[in-house]
Amino acid sequence: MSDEIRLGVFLGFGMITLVSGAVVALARTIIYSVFALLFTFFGVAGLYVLLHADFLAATQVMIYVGGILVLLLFGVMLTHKIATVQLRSASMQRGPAALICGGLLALLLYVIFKTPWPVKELGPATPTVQRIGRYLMTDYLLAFEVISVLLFAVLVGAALMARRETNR
Amino acid sequence: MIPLQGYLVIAAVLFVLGLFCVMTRRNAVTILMGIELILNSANVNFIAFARYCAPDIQGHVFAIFVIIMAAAEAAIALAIVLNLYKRINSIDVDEVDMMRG
Amino acid sequence: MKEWVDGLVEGSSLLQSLPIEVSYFLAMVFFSLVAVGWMAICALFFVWLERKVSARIQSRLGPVYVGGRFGWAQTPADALKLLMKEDLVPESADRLLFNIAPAIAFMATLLTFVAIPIGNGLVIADLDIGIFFILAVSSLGVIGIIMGGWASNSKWSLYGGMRAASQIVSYEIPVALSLIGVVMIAGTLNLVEIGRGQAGGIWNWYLFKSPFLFAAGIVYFIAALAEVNRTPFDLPEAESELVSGYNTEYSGMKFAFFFLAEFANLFVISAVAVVMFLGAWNSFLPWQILPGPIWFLGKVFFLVLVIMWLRWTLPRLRVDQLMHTCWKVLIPISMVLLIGVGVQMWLFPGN
Amino acid sequence: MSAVKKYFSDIYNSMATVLVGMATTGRTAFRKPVTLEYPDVRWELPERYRGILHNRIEDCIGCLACARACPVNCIHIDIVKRGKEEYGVTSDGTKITQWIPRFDIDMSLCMVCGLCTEPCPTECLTMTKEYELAVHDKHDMYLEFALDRDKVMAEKAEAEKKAAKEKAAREKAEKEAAAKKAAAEAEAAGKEGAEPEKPAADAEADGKPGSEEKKPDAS
Repeated sequence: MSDEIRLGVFLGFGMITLVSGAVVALARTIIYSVFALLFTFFGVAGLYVLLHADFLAATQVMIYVGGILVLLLFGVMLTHKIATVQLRSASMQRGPAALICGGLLALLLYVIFKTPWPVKELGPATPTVQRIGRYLMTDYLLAFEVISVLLFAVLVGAALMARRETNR
Repeated sequence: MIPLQGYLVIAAVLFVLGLFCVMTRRNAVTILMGIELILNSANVNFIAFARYCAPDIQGHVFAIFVIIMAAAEAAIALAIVLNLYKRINSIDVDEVDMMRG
Repeated sequence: MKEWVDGLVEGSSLLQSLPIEVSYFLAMVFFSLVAVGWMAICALFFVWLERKVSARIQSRLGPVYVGGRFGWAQTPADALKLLMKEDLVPESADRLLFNIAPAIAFMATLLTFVAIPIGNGLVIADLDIGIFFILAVSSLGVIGIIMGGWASNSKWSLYGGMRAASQIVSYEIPVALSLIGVVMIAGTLNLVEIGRGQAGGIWNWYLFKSPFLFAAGIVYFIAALAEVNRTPFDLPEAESELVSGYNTEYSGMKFAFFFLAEFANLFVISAVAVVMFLGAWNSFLPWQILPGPIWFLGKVFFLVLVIMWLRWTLPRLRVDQLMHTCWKVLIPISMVLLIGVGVQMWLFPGN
Repeated sequence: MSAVKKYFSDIYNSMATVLVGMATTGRTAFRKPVTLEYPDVRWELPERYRGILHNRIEDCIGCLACARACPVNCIHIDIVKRGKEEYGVTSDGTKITQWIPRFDIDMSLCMVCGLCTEPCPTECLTMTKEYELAVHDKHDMYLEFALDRDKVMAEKAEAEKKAAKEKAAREKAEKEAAAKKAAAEAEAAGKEGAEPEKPAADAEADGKPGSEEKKPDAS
């Protein structure tokens, strides 16, 4: 693919990501936020693909869309009166928040464009799965094990917390 | 040729949107969504740096850890939210003031 | 796809005069259309087959009129009817989400078609993460189902959507765990590589490579049935309880999208089972007698037939039985099988 | 221990019973279908199938036996006595002494019990094998047999006349054929004896040219 196409695809995914992210942050109807999050995740997955991180893109879709988004939907639907379509989500302190966020964004942009990033020569796309696996099993084995223990704890904890307390 | 800055800008805007979401919303689930946005922006940065600056793809490994963390966080947070809803029949975080003493 | 386009461009002077981007774009459009057409053909054929199989099992005749022999034109006629029907949107529905939902459900299935190899190298996108990609995008369908269920603003649809969510998210785990065993033995996620690894006779098929993988294949089959809402796990669209669940309020074209995706999913799960366990496009003899796609489609066809056979044999499970089956039976078993595969690889390296 | 045992036996049972069920349905799949392609292929109806009622009005003598037998009173008959004057003769020879201006059967009331056909002396009221009782208009369920009685009678008379004519024609033709045959035999046997008969037969055939054409109609 040539650079123009690549740039066009990048801009497309970037727009999807940012517009749907804005919908997530600003939508009045909570369910719109959740479904906009779907497109944000997708846009980010597209960016991953452009960055030659295909495994990450698939992980993103699988865990965020297939797992977390469904969980969030459950959260919304179990904690609201879902018989009506309108699920309002109040937002407050918009002014100060916008001020702080705008300032932060300006600061970040300043940093991004002023820092001389040590950009290396970009190589061709290489398969990532094997290298990720090697890193997980060698350099980051401890982190891997810790995070698996964490996941196990989360599994048990979430099940324990969310269950109906019938035995009390 | 897409410059590194392109990805960084997208990540920054995404981060700010997530922050805005967390700051303004009072609904626990929506706050959770804001946190997911922030984590995603961090991930985009990881991957972009892994592609443009790092010698190898350690960034991917970190991104995977972040995704796992996000999943764990979402599961626990939603368990908490459900519990909250059962107790005070609301998930407005301002109404959770039982621990004031 | 890239190699294919490059080869075509080199062979044709007309294409060489065009910019290479245009060729790629045309190839993309072409392959998208191929995927859509393939999916539609599969779905239409399976709908017809399902009607015939159910008819035979119930000692009926099934469709016989439309299109001469065996009523083969019944489903095209039905599809035409659906397309020409009025597109109803319930008044109190959430119009935007209601319209998006079928597209998402359809897209999730369509994307999986891109990565399924029907022959040695015959695949639209030869992805390094093949099976992982399929698992990832097939989990998208549930979002479309929940969206449709919620946006319909009908209680039946909402129940269907919630059931679909809990069921599909749960059953994704045994599906993935049972496939990981094969990935471990094959040493790759690439579906074409996995298929190539099973050449040379039935004893090289991963299903028969190890007892653990045999059991994993059965676990996969059961869990995959649940993941695409087939009987006996069709709770999200249980007609007798939920008035067909999440698609209660849908009609016309949008319903056709849901329906198409559902039947195309049959092909997807069967194709994944064939590629991962049943030797993909390889014949069961050490030498290839017929072309690969014929073997592949034959095996897929057989599995789809078995799925339909199961559907018209078994009654629907209860919700608690469904969850019990997943969390207390399939997941522990698939985990044990995974460990078993690992132990086997450790004890007999290089086998 | 028993819980563990139950867990595994449950798994075994579920797999085994699924296979049993599939064997059953698989066997059924290769059975001959019990359904038919209905509008094209029809059922072989039993001999005494009770479908919609039909009255051959030309044989009806207006005895009211059917109306009395009907448990739901769906048969309405009006009769007008005509004294000794004969109105006609049924096909089995019974004399019709009454004019029947009305013979109506309300099939929407009829419960298709068949009791009315039992006492009919001339067996003109019968149950057909027609089982498609659905009509577009509910008034179509009200069958009025007497309306076309006169027409039927006229047709019957016409048919009788025709039959008589045909019979005559046929007899004539037979006679002619016999004569011809006899003539041929006579000719074959010898020249004498056949001579006087031949011209008569020719004259007869010339005098009635219509009789030859009518013959195919009768068949």
